[in-house]
Amino acid sequence: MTFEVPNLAPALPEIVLLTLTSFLLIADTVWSKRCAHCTYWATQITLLVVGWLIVSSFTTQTVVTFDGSFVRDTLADVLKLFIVATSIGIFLFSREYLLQQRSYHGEFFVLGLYGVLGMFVMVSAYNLITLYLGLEIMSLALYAMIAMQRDSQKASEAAMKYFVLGALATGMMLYGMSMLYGATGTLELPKIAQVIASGHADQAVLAFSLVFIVIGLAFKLGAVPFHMWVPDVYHGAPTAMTLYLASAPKIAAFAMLYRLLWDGLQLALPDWQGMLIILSVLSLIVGTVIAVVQTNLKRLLAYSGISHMGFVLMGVAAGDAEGFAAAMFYIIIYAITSVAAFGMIIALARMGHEFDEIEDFKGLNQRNPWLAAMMLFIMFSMAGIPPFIGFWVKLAVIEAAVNAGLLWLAIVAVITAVIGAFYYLRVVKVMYFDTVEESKPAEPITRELGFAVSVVSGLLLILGLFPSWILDLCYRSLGVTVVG
Amino acid sequence: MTVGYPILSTLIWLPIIAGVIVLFAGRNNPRLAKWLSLATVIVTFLLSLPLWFAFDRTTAAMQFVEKLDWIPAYNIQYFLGVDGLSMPLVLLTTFTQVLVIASAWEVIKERVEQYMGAFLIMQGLMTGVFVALDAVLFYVFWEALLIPMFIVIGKWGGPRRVYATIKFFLYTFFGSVFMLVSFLYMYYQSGSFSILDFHTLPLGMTAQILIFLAFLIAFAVKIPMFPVHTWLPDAHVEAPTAGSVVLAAIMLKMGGYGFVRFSLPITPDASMQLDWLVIVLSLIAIVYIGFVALVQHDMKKLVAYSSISHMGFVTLGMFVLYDILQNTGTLQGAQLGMEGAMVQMISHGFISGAMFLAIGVLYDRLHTREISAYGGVVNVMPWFGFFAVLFAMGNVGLPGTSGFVGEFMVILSSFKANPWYGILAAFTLIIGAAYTLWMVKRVIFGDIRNEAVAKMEDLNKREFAIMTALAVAVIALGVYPYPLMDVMHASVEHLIQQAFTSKL
Amino acid sequence: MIALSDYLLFGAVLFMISLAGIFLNRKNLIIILMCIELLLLAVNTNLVAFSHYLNDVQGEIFVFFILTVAAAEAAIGLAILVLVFRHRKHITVDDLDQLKG
Amino acid sequence: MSTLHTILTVLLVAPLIGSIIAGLFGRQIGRKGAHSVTIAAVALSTVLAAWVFALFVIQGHEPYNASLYTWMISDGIKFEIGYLIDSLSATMMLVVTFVSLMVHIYTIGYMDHDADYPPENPYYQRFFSYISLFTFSMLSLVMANNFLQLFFGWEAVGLVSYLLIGFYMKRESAIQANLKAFLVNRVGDFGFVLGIAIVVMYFGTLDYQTFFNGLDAHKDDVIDFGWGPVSMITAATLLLFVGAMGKSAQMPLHVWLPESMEGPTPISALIHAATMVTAGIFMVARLSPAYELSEVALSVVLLVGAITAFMMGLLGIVQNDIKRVVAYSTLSQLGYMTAALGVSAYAAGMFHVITHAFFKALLFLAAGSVIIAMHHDQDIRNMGGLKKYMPITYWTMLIGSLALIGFPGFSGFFSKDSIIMATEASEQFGAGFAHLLLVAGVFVTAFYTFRMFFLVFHAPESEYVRTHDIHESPKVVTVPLILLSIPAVLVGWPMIGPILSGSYFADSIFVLPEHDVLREIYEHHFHGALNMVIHGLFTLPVWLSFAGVALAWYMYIKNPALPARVQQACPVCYRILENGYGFDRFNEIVFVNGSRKLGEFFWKVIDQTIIDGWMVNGTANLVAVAARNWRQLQTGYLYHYAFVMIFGTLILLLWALW
Repeated sequence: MTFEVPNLAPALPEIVLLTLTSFLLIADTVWSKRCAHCTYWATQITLLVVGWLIVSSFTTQTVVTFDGSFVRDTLADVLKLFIVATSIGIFLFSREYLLQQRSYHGEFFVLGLYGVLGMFVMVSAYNLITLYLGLEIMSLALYAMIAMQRDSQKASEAAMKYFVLGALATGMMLYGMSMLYGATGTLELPKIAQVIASGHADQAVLAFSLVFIVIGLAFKLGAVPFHMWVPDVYHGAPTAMTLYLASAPKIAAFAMLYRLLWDGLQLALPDWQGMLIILSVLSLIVGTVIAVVQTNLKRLLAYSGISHMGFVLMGVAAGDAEGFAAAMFYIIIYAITSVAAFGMIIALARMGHEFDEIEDFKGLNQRNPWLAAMMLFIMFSMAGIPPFIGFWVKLAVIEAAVNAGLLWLAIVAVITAVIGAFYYLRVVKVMYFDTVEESKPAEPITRELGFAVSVVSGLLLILGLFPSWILDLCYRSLGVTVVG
Repeated sequence: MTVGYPILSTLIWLPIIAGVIVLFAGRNNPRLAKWLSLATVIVTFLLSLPLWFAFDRTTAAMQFVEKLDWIPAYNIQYFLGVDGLSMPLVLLTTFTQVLVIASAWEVIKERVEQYMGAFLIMQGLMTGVFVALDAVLFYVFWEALLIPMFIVIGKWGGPRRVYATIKFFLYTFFGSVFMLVSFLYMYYQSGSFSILDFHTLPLGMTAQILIFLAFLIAFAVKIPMFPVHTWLPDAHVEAPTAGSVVLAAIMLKMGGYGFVRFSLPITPDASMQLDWLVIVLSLIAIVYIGFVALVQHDMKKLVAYSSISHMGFVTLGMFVLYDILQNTGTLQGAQLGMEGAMVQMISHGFISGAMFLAIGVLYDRLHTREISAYGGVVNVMPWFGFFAVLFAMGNVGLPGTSGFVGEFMVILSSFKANPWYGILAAFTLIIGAAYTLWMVKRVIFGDIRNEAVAKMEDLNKREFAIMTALAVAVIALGVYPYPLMDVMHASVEHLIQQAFTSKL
Repeated sequence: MIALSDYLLFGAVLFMISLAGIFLNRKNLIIILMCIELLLLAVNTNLVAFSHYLNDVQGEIFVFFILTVAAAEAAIGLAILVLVFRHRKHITVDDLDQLKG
Repeated sequence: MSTLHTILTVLLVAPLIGSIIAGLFGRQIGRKGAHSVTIAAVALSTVLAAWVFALFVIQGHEPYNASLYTWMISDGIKFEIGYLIDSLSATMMLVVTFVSLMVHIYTIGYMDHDADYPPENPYYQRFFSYISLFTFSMLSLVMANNFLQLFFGWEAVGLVSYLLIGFYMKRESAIQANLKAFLVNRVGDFGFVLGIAIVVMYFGTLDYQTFFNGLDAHKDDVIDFGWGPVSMITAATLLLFVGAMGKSAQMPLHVWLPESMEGPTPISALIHAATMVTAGIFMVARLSPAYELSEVALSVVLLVGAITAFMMGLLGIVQNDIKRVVAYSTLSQLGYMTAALGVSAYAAGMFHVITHAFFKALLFLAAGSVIIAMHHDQDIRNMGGLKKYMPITYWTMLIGSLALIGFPGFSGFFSKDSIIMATEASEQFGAGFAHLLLVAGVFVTAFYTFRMFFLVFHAPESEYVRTHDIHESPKVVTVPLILLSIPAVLVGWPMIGPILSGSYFADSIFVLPEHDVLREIYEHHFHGALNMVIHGLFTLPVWLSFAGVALAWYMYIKNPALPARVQQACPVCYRILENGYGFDRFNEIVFVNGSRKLGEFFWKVIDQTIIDGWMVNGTANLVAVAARNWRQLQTGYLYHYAFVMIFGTLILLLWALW
């Protein structure tokens, strides 16, 4: 028996990322004394390099390597690019935050990079094992990062909750995977698909396994009733972490969703579609309604995030490529919007003052009309009011649902959208209509931070005016032909 | 039909861009903000005039069309154009905006640049609503409009402004989402979002009825019709003068426009089936709301309710055509009603705008809108009294003012549909006069009520100019509506014929 | 000869026990961590059983990975546990209720 | 555009221009400027009107029907502004312009100084602007060749009347009165518009001529209001008549006219006696071809007129305000005219309109002159013995009164007598009853007229008169009086013949042969005006009027204590008359308060409680409550979270494995 080297080319970005990150891990311990910010800059550079690698070798056909356990296709590249992009933003804001809170550690970035690596693996996983590994690499990094702010009791509680529930969910998913393995006799997603197609799979076991797999996905996305961790973790974790948690991993989670349910279990559609519809409706309603009475912005965003996941699931539940494309479009935009929203919170936060209560935004328009306007963008985009991009993503998923004949689901969705508008309006109301007696001085925010926030929030408007290219990207990466 | 420049895009984007510039440039420099805004609206108005002169009155086809691909994935286009139904409304918008900007001159003290900017942006969006021929584009303008209005009412409004503005926003948003869903459904059917394609898209009865109802909710909220009208009084009362003017003069018209652009042509069979619903609600609006208006203590509320009642004529005029055919066996009269409705919209734009501006004039002096706080105003403000009575007469629908034209036509045609429609509609002659002139009596006439009133000064030059402009418009349209009609004929005939071509 | 179903049953039982352990126990966080390990063991049992009866090696490979990861997971879990303990000198599940609503 | 057309246009527009100048630039041009420009304009119109009159009535030029401009076209229906000039409109034009001119001149004196306004206030210019505007509106009404323009003028005169009744806008009573006047008229217009709607519905036109031509084709059409078919013509004519009732103050829509006396006296003369209030009569006469086709409509018109004539006359007896006495006499005279229309004696009705215009304007202006002399005190009980202080006013007033009571030879005699004869001769349903009322009315008229006359001029001088210096009014006041008293006496003589024979309005009024009572009278009873006067002396009406005068003399000069005793004898009847049969109270309670209550109910209960409270805010609260409860599920306890997850798992399992 001979040992032939697998084709490493497709996995180049991951390999580079891994090496650089591991190097940084060591380097940081050395640097942390002398040049505190080296790690940060190194991190950003790493991401840029990886991003460049992906762009330079951007592929349009599917390449499989490592004995079919790793795939590289357009979808993978696109998602990875967006993960990189969001991560850059994430780290930018995180750094400011950590500096503010006097809890700056190089490890944060290193762990962050490992998280990104995990996401990459998830995105490219073509085999249950790789999928699981990617998931764990990411999750373990996240657990650690949440807990990193050692002096915060909230953070530790959040970390613990996230860890326990996360492990539980992973366990269930694994259980499902084991069943799936039993039902189909293979761990490779394409093979699974073939087996199901050939009809040799045990239907009962398959359905049984599906439940647990869907649960795992639902947990990562934070869909009701597997959402319980979301508000507490978003709320408890340091804002930088919330920012991380709410953006990039969602994209990875979508990738996992796609790989499992489409690449692997497409033919089991009738089995999972119903479940996703249930989850979608529950998430839409519960998330929206509970958000109405929240007073803490991070918590509010957590609940609104849950209802956003309801929209994503609605797109997926449509059960066709367009649906997935719409869902992908939605989740990418959601990630960007989250960066903007939490970035805004970070931008306004002070040492010892998180600025995460809605009340904190009182009269922001008096003190800093520019930032107020940006926040307005974010809020209306989340509410799905045109011309902001938030409208187009909702349009896309609802269109998918209508196409799939799920008219009633679409109607539920739009009604929740209306209810949801209320709490976004509340934030705007607080910023614009409430006036603070002692007019506090304008928030002294650093130039680059203000710039960053403006760029991301401005993006919401720009994309809203020209949503086409990103939409086409999603369509193309899922092999949907663009009409017209 | 074309002119030297892409006129419709200009009318949309010029104000919006200018608005953004004002937001930046006007910071800490209110003077600049004001003058910039005024210049913008005047220029925009001048630029909009070619619409009237270069307009081809002989065709119902869309004119000044602009078409670009926007979102190929969904075949959404940047598709603009006007016909006889929308063109007058565009001009109404550009015209009203000039007065609106002028009306805020000394009144608004805080954050002038945001105020002006908001109104400029609003202007662009409102124009967009009237000229968009792509359903999604239309929806984008329609919804985006809520944002600046939300800010305007909430920021510069009265004591209960927050409640009012959120109510306004959610009410309208709730109405429109169903419209969006039906758009998507029709896209699913036709593979296009072009409104013109929707017009020719065959639809089953059930589908039509559902779509019709979705549209009804959207437009009924906007116009507004009983029983979804309750946001309007609150919004009007709390909004600053200019806000009320825009709301009454232009935004309400979007609802009426929606009926003729969407409901009737897209779901003709459902309209024929459910016209009774609209008619009944319209008649309720005319009579019931009239009584409600009678007992208001707040001038703005009174005018707001009277607006609802006048909008009742619009919806009535638009939907009597089926009953006319049923009752008389001919279409003779349908056009009368439809054009009456259109004229009523334009005229109401002038009159309600004028009424709100007049109330604003009083409010600026006494800072109350309570009728009881006034009395004998004419003794200290003769010119104001003159205009106020004139516009009141317009509101009453006195022949010779624009208010008469639409009401008269609608009454005539609705009578054809069913004498009782006519009788109930004509009831407005009495009730309308009652609430309007009773207010005039209590506010304008009588002996000077208190020192505060005694101290009030008559119109200044700016206010005088605004009032004169509106007065001229009201009388001109009342004495010689021919040109306006002339513009509409072709499109209205086309619309009626669309409304009678079954899609089953 | 033990049938596949027996292993599966056994796995299922372990699974149930661990779940029960997670939500019945209100005292000690450690127990929760143990339950999670148990959960993974249940999964491993399944995988091994399947791979044996399917004559397919992938299952066992998967098990190795799971075991490894489980170790790492346990490490992090304990670290967080320590952190929690540092804050509130005990590790009662009942008291982790600062974040709610 | 023919010269005639031009002349008509000038005639019509001149007053408008005068009005605009006086109104908008009043301060700049000052009083003199204001009255000269308006008077000039009206004078011009009067001259032209006279020319037109000569052309159409004397030379019998055939009717001129042309359009000025197209107001709009919709649905193939032409809405136009135009002229239909024939003997009817020509006559009205002359009457209107002439009286208006008189009033303009008179106003210079009457409005000279005013208790309500400081001299610097341009009320004076405003007033002239209004009356000129009125002249314009009235002209456009009578010259109209279609319903639209008719309605234009109809509403325009209403507007001016509204403005003028409320001219003293500081007086609560005045602005109350004008609001009431406008609303009551609107009730009329309500019917009027619906009438027009029927016309448009069935004839597809607003043009008189086309309408008349279509009548034959449509005369058997029916319209269904839900209680089965009714004759379309009847419905239309009745609805139109409702409009007439509003303008011409027929019961029960008469309530606004007495209060309209709040306006300055010249207005009462011009608008509320001579011209505007006769618009209704004019309209019916103009539409005679339609009314002829509906017996029902005619009977209704007849009865309404007759009842108004009698009952309003009675009310005149108890009035003490000099203007109100005249006002009620106006109401009663309008009743006579309407009754005339009811028996198809349109010509007679119009005839009375004309004579009445002159003598009633005369009476009002005379009354105004008295009021000036009394320093704007209008209570006849404070007067008395004014005869020697103001001879001109006395004599002119006497002429007016005689004309009013129909003293043989005076203009009023001819018109009123022909009306009474017509009712006598007619076989119209209710004609007999109407005849009775009208004859009785003559007595009443005579009584209240001379009651006023005696109290003002002959009764012993009151405290007030003795203590103040009373003197004759200036020339600008007396000249119009004199000028008006001439037609008030003479106008009957030349006209009566042609009127009865039907030759006068031949081209403009259509009467079915079987209805044509006037012709019948003409053929069987009429032998020239003089003969009519002599014959009149031996007829009941004239004697009744004498009796009325005599009784008035007895009660207020010979035996002044008597009235009080009568009053004690029957306090009830007195109170009924005092309260004008309680119409006002009824309206106040039922309509005014009723609609306010209704409004309150709609607003507070339906709008605010049900729609806003329950539906709108209710939904919002529902969501909030749900939210508050559901967030309780987020307990913060790990094991609850785990439990929820596991529970969810079970649900999904059940769903999947079902």
